[in-house]
Amino acid sequence: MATRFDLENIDIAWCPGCGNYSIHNILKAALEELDIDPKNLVIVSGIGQAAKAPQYIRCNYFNGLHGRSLPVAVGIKASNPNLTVIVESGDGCMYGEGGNHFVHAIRRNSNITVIVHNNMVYGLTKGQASPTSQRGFTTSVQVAGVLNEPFNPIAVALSLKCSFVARAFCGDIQQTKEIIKRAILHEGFALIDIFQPCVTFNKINTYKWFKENTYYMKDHDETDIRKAFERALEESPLPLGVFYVEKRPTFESQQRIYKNSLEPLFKRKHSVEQIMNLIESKRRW
Amino acid sequence: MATRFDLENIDIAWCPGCGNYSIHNILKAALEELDIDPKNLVIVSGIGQAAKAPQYIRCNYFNGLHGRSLPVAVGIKASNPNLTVIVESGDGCMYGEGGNHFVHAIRRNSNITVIVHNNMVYGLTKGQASPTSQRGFTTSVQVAGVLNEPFNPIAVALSLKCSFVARAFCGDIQQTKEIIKRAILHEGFALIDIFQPCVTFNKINTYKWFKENTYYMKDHDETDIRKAFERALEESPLPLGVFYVEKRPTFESQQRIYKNSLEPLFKRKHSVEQIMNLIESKRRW
Amino acid sequence: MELSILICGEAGQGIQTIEYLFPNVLKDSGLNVYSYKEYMSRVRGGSNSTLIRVSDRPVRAFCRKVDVLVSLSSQTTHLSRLSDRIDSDAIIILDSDSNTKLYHNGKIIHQVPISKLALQAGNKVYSNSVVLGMLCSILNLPFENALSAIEKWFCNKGGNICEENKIAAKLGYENISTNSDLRIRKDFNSDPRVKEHLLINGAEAVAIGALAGGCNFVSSYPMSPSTGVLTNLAAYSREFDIIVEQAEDEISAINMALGAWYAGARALVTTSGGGFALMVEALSLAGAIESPIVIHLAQRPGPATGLPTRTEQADLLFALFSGHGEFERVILAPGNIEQAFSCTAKAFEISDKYQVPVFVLTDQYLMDTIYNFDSLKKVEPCFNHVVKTTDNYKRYEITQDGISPRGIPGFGDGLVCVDSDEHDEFGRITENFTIRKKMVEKRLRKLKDFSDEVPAELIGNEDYRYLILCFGSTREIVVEAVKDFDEVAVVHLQQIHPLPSNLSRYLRMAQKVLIVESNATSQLGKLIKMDLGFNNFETLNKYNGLPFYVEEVRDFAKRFVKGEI
Amino acid sequence: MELSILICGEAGQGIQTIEYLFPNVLKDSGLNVYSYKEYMSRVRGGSNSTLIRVSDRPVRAFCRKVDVLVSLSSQTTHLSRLSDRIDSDAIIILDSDSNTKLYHNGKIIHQVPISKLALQAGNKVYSNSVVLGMLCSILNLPFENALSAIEKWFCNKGGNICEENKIAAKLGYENISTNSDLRIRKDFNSDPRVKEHLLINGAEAVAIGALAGGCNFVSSYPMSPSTGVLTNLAAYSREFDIIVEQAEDEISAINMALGAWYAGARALVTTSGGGFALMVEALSLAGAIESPIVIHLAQRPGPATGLPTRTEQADLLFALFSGHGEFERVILAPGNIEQAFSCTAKAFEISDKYQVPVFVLTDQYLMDTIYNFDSLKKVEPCFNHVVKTTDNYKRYEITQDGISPRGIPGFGDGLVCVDSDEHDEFGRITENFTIRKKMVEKRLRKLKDFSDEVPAELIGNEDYRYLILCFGSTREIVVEAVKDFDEVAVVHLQQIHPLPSNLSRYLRMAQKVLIVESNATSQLGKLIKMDLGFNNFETLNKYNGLPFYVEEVRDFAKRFVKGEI
Ligand SMILES: Cc1ncc(C[n+]2csc(CCOP(=O)(O)OP(=O)(O)O)c2C)c(N)n1
Ligand SMILES: Cc1ncc(C[n+]2csc(CCOP(=O)(O)OP(=O)(O)O)c2C)c(N)n1
Ligand code: SF4
Ligand code: SF4
Ligand SMILES: [Mg+2]
Ligand SMILES: [Mg+2]
Repeated sequence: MATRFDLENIDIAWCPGCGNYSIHNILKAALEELDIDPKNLVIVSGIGQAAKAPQYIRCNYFNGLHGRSLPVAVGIKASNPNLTVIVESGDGCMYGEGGNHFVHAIRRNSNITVIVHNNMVYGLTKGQASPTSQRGFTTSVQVAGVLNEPFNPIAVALSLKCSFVARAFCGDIQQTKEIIKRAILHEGFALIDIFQPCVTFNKINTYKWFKENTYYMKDHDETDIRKAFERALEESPLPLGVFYVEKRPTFESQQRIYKNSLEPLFKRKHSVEQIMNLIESKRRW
Repeated sequence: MATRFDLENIDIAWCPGCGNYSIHNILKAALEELDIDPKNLVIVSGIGQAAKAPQYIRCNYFNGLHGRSLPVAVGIKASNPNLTVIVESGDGCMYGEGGNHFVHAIRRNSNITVIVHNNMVYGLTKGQASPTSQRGFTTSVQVAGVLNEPFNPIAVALSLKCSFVARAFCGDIQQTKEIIKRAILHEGFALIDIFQPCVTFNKINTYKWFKENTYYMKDHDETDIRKAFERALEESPLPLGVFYVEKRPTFESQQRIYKNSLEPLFKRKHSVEQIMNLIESKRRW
Repeated sequence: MELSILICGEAGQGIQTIEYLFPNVLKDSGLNVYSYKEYMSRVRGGSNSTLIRVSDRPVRAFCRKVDVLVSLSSQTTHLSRLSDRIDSDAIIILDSDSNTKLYHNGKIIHQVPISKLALQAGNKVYSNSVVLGMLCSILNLPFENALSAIEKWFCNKGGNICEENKIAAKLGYENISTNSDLRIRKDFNSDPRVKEHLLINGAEAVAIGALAGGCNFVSSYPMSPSTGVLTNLAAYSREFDIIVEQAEDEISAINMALGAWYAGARALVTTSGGGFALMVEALSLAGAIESPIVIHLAQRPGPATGLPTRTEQADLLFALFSGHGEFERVILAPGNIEQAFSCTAKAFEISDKYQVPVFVLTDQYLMDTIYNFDSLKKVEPCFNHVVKTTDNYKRYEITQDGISPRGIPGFGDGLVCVDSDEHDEFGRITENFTIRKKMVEKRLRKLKDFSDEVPAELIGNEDYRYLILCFGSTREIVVEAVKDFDEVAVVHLQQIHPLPSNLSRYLRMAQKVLIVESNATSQLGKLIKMDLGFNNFETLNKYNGLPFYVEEVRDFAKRFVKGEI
Repeated sequence: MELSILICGEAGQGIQTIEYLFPNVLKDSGLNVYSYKEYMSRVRGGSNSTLIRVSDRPVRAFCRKVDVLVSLSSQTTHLSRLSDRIDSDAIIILDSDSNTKLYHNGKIIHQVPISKLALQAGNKVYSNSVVLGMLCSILNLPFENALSAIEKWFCNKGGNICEENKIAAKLGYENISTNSDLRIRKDFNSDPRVKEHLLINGAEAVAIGALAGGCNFVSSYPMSPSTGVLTNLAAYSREFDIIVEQAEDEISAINMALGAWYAGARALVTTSGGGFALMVEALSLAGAIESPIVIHLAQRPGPATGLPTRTEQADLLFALFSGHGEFERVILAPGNIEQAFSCTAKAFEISDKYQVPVFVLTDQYLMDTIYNFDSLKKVEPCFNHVVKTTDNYKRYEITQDGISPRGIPGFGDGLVCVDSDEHDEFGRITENFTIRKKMVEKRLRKLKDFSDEVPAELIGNEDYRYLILCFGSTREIVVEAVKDFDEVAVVHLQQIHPLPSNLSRYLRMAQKVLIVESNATSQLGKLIKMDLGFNNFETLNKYNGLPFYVEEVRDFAKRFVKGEI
């Protein structure tokens, strides 16, 4: 599907067959269906294969440091709440290097959408384990296989009362697109962890593996955090869909300066007089 | 109670009435009862009021950087598994600055005990909000009150399948001591979040408040992570006790080099011959 | 006429209140006042002190000499700790149950029942009011002056507090008036203009300077001695359009601030050495994406945690060379409170104009220094450097001066793409060798024509033979130290990088140069060797955590002039 | 006799296999070989190339000239990207369906059906074996040499793979043998000693050097170009007693390593600029607690993410001044593969002895350079500097040389207390001004008597008039560039800080000095101004992401000697 987000003549650096392509196309389709203006869209990413994604979409982007996409996104959204802000990064970027921001950005509940391309491996640096790599996964660094308990982003997000928590699989275009659309429309921090096969470095968690080891939740009560947590602990098969949704004031909506107007910071007046008054007040105490 | 861990002529920098004193005394008593040799004990801390604790105990200590106690402790324990390694720090140090290490050290399951003095405030820097500060708590920085969802260390630890998760209140010496003893004896990463009134900067969460807003769990199944999570979500009153225990191989026990012997690294031989052989092997391919 | 008063005691005993009230009383009485506190990294106990200098001429510097020492504590340990500052002619007052004299290390100690008087007034915690009364009496100020201070401070606290504090002050005042040994009664000339002066500390000056520079976003993590700037801005956020966010760590703080600049805000981070160390990767990011960012770096003694509440100037070369890869930056180091304001305001303008990180390099000494002064530099309306983008906008257009017009998302028809990887003019990732080379050169070209925003300042005799060079917060100390010397001039630097173009001439005109720095390795000296090829100087260093005393700079300078150094 | 071969194509097309197999074939044939790859930061596609130089004399440097270019891709974009390296006399071979000639930008292109031959052998992916066969034929090597390489590499992979690759190689070999245009048949003199040489890259040399230095703990986070050291050590961990841990981030990595040293391990972190930027706070911690730590810093072009897989020497001053507060460190920058080994081994010894951080400063160029050489420095048994503690042990005992005997917990009767705050001799927190001063001086005294571990190395004419100074990985390039020049000598630095004491004399003996650095701001030059007060030099810089070509250094040096520069 052609969208207003397509770029011409670009050289996409992903491997043929990589799951990133389908996330890329799904996202563009979702944005198109939501009728979002590229000029009003900012995609923020870190560093990694997934993090190259904004380079391939017509939009504003901030391709920052490995692991640091979330604080950048929070800063952007807080400075101009009228922008649509999406974060797109890899599992290593978001849950490894960026783990502390993941935890605390969720607590803030900024109105941003966070799409994690979870391929359970470090792609760009050529195949080391990521926090979501499964036990026993062997790599050039984890020569005896991964020893750590895998990081469960869904469970962690729930434990932080993340206001929108979902998991998807990039092999399923339709349902993933619907989840992304819901996430973008959600007012608050929306996490979508998307399973994405890395055809080059992850020979375990392949398209086939994901297909065989996932299922969509049915009759799941999205407002029950306890149930959501129980679901999050399920391992084989792994549930897909929206685990939890909660309506809570966003970071931006709680700022004094946005109580009466959403005018972005750059449009606000610099009042020399107000500052002079402050200074003059320091002559008295 | 006099213990082998007492130091003479020390000037303790805590405020009179601070909850840190009782954690300090409880810990010494627990160590005494466990008959631990101070020479074999290392306490690792970060920076903050709580983090001064090791200065006041007769033991080896590594008082490192704000937020960075956990990786240090992991490095120590991995280099010499015969040492008893305890981490002691504040809520800001552990869950704020050190949040990423908290997440990933739990996944590693090093055999260390982590005691968090949770006073829901930044004490040493004079009263700003910490990740565990309650909503609405006003400070000199949070002038309009805390806007973020408080960090729930118990829930987060559970979402990471932490192998020992407990909460205590320093006002209750007996039960806190028993929990600490169990934590030290536990093989694996043991977290104890201890409520600790800061009499100077936290006028909300006082001794009285903690007494009135906590209760001990009874008939709780410590092996059921789902139940534990449900308990962890309870907010008023807040449950105390051991939420969850799981037996899982530790980080150290999974290292190849400790499969046959626990001899610490510093005692192992540097084999010139083995290295020469490696080098010589590079003449062929 | 001048008097130097040192108040000491434990944290929590009320020094802070006196340190706030008494200078205000003095200023209201038309007297010039200076104060600086040295304190331990703890909330209660320990041993702290605050120096308050009173004068009928402006006073702005830390000195060793103490004329009157008041201890809020009955413990003589405080006296021992301060003993090298207490000469034999100092009047020493110690809290005690009795009203008698005592001898300690050969010095007379006047005992005054400070806390007893407080208790008599109603509560031991009124000791600070007792001392306020005492100090007013010692200076022969009308009691009304103390009274109005107490009214301002305590009389919104409800209950009997106000009245009881007044009684406490009165008791203190009278205790001194009736004690012939302690009536100093120096006669100060009150200057009515002083009453109209400003009285703020360095932290407030930086915070207000930020507002003047158009700052509307601050994200930081608490760290002494930089936190004051954050709390001041937080207080102003009740009325000013500024977002104040305490981040989970310093890495988040600076990345948030970069996001804010990207979206059109003017963002500040305030931190100290250890916190800044965590920001270094993002500093390099700012260099790569050519984002403005203002970093207030309040120095304290390192390495690592070091002495968290004390002062040092040892992060200069760290600030200059931090960050991987090569990119430009500007470093400003204000010399006093007025400059703390003006440098910070200027930092935003420079950062926005040149699209480079700008440091405001202060330290605990400047943060916690208070003195009265006439006025601050005029606040200028902010010039907004952001452009409205057009279709096909190039964020990194190669220009002659290396500066590309900066657009922001949602303002204009273009897309604003920034990339931490090497990129082309559109901000898209590239590995083209030619573009890489051009981009490196563009980034390094930006300060080629940097006109001196703050030239080196020559203070004193223009026909000097001896030159004393200093930077940042040592300015007033050095100036006072050598003010009566012939043939000596001081050059003070606010602009550390790029070095101002007039510096070299000043240095080369001198017969001998002395560089005074609060660090152990003479970092400014190294910089001058490196940047100016100027190697011929002596150094004076201090690195025990305290600022220089006027006296020690004076003594050293004397020997330097005499040729003994 | 020498030949320079460039193999290019997309990532994933098999260049890597050739780059591994062919040098080994050459060495086994008694020929000297050098190789270096330049590649994009992507896993598939793009455009990469590997230079392989063959010679009957040792070859160790990157050069511009290409005699034979083989493109694994049929796309001419690769040729365009490399066009400035392809002179008119170069033989260009391009994969194609046909076996005919073609003209591209005025040059003849020989088309060879590489992938077609591979397919004919069984699979398109055998292209690399076809090329291996071709290369052997071009060099007039017996086909058996190619064959045995293929057997070693493919014949444990099962199935028909081995046989089919042999066929592919054969097809490639024959294609060339029967193509009169492509029979180059230069006659190399085989040297039987070369067959016994070592053949490793820089990353392996650092990893093995770490083992030789007693490294038994490595905690790191993957980052190009430093990851190779981590993966090599991980491979060795199957047999050696070494703990290898991938940390969640670089902050964790270095703090873990400091914990490991504290408990008696010898720990390494390996990282690149951006990762190191995150370690800066803990570097300062190492300074404060006087912990040894070895940091392998493999440089790449910045700022920020920059060019992740390319080379630069722009983190020298960053490494030197990073960290808040003042403390000592040592920086070593090996000049070639043998030195990569010896510097790393030495780094552990120095770090343990002086209790300071030691940097091994390399870059992508050195990491990815391969050549054959005779031997490495002898491995010495590690001298363990740790002491068994006695009761009342003082971790920070003030000593004359500033070095306090280092104990570890659980070894002896003492307690080992380390504190990031300022501390007394026992390691307990203190705010005593006198102790503070002593501790600063103690920490800064440690390298006062640093005997030159690696003196500056003079290469060439001792009666030089012109001196070329360089550091780190440019050594072999500069040496080859000026080897035939009269009156020119090269001084190469491995020890960058402290600067070796013999450097100054070398510099001052020269009539003219040229400093060659792979960065834009002449960082070594700045250092020499600052440390030696030596200002009189010219500079040659490169910063497009590629290493210097021998030729460009030679041309510049020529003009320099002629006085044109
Ligand atoms: C501070 C820092 N450390 C390390 C790196 C190197 N690095 C780049 S991408 C990456 C991992 C990428 O993994 P992930 O985020 O899962 O993305 P993927 O490539 O798998 O999509 C690493 C370690 C870096 N760029 N910066
Ligand atoms: C990198 C860094 N950032 C900030 C600080 C300043 N700092 C010291 S302690 C502290 C907070 C302490 O809070 P907490 O960990 O809850 O301990 P408490 O004092 O409450 O016991 C902060 C922000 C520091 N030392 N280092
Ligand atoms: S390495 Fe893996 S994640 Fe990266 S582009 Fe290739 S398939 Fe995708
Ligand atoms: S400030 Fe609070 S936490 Fe710190 S010592 Fe005082 S009471 Fe305890
Ligand atoms: Mg990944
Ligand atoms: Mg706390």
